[in-house]
Amino acid sequence: MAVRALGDYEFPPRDALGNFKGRQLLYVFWEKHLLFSRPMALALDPALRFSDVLAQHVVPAYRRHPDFPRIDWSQVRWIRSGAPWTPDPDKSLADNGLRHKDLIRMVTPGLDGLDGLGG
Amino acid sequence: MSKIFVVLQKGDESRGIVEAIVDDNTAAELEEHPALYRVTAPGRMVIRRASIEDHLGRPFDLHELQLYLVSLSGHVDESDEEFVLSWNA
Amino acid sequence: MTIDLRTVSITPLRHTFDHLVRRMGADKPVSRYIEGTMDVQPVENFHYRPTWGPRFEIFDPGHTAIRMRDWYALKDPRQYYYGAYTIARARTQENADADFQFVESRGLADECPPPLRETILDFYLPLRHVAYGGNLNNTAIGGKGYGTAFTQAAVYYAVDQLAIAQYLTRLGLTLGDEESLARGKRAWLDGAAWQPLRRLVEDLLVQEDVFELFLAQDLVLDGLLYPLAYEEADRALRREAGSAVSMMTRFQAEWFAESSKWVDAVAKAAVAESGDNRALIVRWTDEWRARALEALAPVAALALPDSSAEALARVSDAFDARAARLGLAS
Amino acid sequence: MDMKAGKKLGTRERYALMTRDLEWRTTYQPMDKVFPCMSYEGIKIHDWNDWEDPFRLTMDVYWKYQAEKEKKLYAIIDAFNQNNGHLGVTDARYINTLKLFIQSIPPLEQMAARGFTNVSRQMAGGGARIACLLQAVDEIRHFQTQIHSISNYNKYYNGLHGFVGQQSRLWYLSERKSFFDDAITAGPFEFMVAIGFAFEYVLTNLVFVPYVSGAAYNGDMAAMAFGFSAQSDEARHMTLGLECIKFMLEQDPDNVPIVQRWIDKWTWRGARVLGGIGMMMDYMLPKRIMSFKEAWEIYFEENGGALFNDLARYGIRPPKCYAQTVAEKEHISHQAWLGFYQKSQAMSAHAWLPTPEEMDWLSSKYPNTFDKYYRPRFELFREMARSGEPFDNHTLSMNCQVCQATIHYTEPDDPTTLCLRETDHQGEKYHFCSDHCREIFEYEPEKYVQAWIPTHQALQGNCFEPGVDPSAPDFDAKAALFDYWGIRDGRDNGDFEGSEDQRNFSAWRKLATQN
Repeated sequence: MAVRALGDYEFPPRDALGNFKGRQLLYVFWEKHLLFSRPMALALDPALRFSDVLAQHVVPAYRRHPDFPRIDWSQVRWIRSGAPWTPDPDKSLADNGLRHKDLIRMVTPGLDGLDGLGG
Repeated sequence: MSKIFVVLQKGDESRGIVEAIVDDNTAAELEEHPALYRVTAPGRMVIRRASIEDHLGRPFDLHELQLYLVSLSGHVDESDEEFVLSWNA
Repeated sequence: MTIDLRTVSITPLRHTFDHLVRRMGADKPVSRYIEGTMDVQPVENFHYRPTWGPRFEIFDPGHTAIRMRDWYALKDPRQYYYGAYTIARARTQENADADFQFVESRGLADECPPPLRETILDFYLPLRHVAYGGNLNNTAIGGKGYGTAFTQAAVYYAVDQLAIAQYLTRLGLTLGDEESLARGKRAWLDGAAWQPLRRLVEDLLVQEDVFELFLAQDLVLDGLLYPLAYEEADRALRREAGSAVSMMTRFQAEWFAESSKWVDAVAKAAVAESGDNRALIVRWTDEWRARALEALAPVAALALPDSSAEALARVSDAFDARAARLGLAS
Repeated sequence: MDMKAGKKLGTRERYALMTRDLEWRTTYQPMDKVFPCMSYEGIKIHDWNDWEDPFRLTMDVYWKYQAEKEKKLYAIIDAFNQNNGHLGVTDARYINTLKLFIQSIPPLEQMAARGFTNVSRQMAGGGARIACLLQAVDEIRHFQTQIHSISNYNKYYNGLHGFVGQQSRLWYLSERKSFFDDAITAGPFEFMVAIGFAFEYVLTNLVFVPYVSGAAYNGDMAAMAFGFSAQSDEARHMTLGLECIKFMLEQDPDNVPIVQRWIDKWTWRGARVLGGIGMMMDYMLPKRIMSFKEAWEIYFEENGGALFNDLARYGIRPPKCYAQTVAEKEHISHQAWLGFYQKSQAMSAHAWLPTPEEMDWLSSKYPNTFDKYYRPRFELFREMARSGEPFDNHTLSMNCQVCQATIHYTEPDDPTTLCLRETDHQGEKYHFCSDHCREIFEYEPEKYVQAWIPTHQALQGNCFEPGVDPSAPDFDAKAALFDYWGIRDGRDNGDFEGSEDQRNFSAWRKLATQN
């Protein structure tokens, strides 16, 4: 359906890629770890390597969770838009195929939060 | 049957109004909360001018309910004599 | 443990809110009018455009050609916030009600000779609809105007116009009956004397520029109509009908004197802002003044069959003097 | 005292002469030019004479009773202020509810005033117009009495001083702003369903009755007085909302699906806004009156249930979100407060961890969920605080494109999994907190692509005061953002423990008990 209005009703999206001055949005969330109550929103250079996203943003944000030291990084899986997604840590966001406003969910098998209940 | 309720801010007038409601609606129940009264009744509730006047000992215009009424539920039907709340179902 | 809090003397950390400190350049206590009015309307970061006006933001100064650096310069000299406004109106209302009750209980309406009674009803009852138009137009000003100072006062004015229509209805029911109201409405719809005025009122209902609407309705039309209806006509009718009518229209007479202070203050501030504003306001006032005088002429003749031209001349002279005081002499 | 006259006229007829009889069908200008907003939403009205006036207050009666209420209210406020009533509240933590209140509610009341003023111009039926006009002035009353009541707190406590402007700028307030911006940009009939019906009738009891009763319970006579005084207008507003919806449903069967969709949309948007109220009731009132869950059961499930039973005869069913709100009532206040606590560094209010006694109260009120899911998180945060390094989530939050709530609510059937939804529209991705918000977006994407999402705006560099140069060598992004938000770092924000408010309140109370 389109909006019913008195007159034309079409406006540019407020968060179009071009508004971020060369950066793109990426949201990251650690599944089953709701101690961190919501995903983080990042505006990143598309040329940034994925391993640098982890080192600069993900690790500092999640390091205080008791599950954090137990993460086996070789077992970490990622989900993007409901489907499994396998990043190459040495490649850039762009080369990993991440689009503006993608949300990626980090899954750590066997680690399901406080008491295993998502906390 | 669905419940009707009114909520009134506590005070001397409201006390009289609540007494009138409880008198006129046999199934009405009064709950007391901090600073307010809540009166419930199944399906229908009648608030009568004459009964309120009896309880307050003075003339009462039903518009004066505006001063004390905090909330209500149901359809409203008002006349000079009665303020009626009801659900159809 | 009882605590006697009254004995505690503590120094406040601040006296008012940040936006008022910015406005005044100092942190000092303010009146309830200022606190409840200044800057409270949102001005930025609106989420969506209105479906009823996609060209505009939710609050948009572009609903008029008038430009103000600060829309809060359009203050209300009466300093009406809701509480002050309502308490003032309740007092006026009480007096008006006492007058109606006096007229009703003493049967003063019956003392009025029947032909004269018809004249009174024929003149005043169609004005119910004029007031309703004023009500509609002021809700448009309140709904599209910019800045709470201006818009809240327009909403109060809209409410007042509704009340005036209701007092006129009560006058009709006191002096006549339901049929009198119906006859008044027929005259409004079809009577030759009322058609120029109805055309004017309907043209105002589709006026898009909110400030032009404010001037045309509140300054010009009401500024000519109220002195005509509640001073000139009232004086003439009172000579023959006694004071009953004056008592039943007392609200309108007092209201006009009071509300004009707001209208004048707003017009004056907008004129003082810039030459462009002044030029627009002068033009609008002239145009609507000419139309309003023309529309009121046949109406005036209903109440003042022998002296309507002189009465209207006095009304328009007084209006011109008022306009000159506002800086509007063209 | 009423507009008497006409000895034989009944209330109903007399009121009609005082209101709808004033209008006429215009002929010099066509009706659809005078009332241009009457048809574009698709609602069909055949006869405005069928409108039932909800409360028959002529202006003289309105002024009389409203003036009486105002005199009473300001007398209470004056006395409360003169007696340093603020020192009589249970605990200075309570004052943080007033901070969230003044940042959220008066700006919304202001929008309601504007919206009802608009609708009172847009509606073509005199009965409806006039009822809307009275509600418009009532709403002016509400935002002013709220500001006036809380004004004195601003003189003594932090976090209240910047409420004007914060609503349009501060990250956690966009949820409420977008709610009213959405309603006011809709057509007049949708506005009436959104605000008159879904908000005023179905949900407003949850804002005022428990919360204001809570204010009384916590010794805040000023907030109690304005709350109840405002709420006494609410009975009229609720009745108007219900009348308006019945009128639309009775006018034409084609209106039913349109109204149903609006009920679905606005009950959900309203329920999302109330997540914040739940948090206030369960976590922020030092003396609690009832849990959010209990309030939801009484005022939404029981009362809303009765209402929707009643509307079934028109072919209206309960809002689609009904089951989800019932499932969420055990969770959302906890999830919201956990989110606030970890972001209190960026709030114009303080947050804190519940005490052991408070956690026991929460266990007793939420036996199915609190101990299992939420207590362990609070206890871990307490441990971190004890270690001298309290948890501060410095990352930026993610918001739902429609309701703009921080995305921190879980799947309705799984409290261990965050609820995340997305959709693509014209090559761009959009994220949502729920199926309901995604559905609202997909119905009117042109509207929601415009949303001003605070996090995104900050990342675009739009959240600095005019004149600030982000490329300057000494540019401090955090300080610039706090300036824009109107937050004074170290005074307005952070944990309540150790705050200036806490110290002042305790020192001032001591003055009252010692020489």
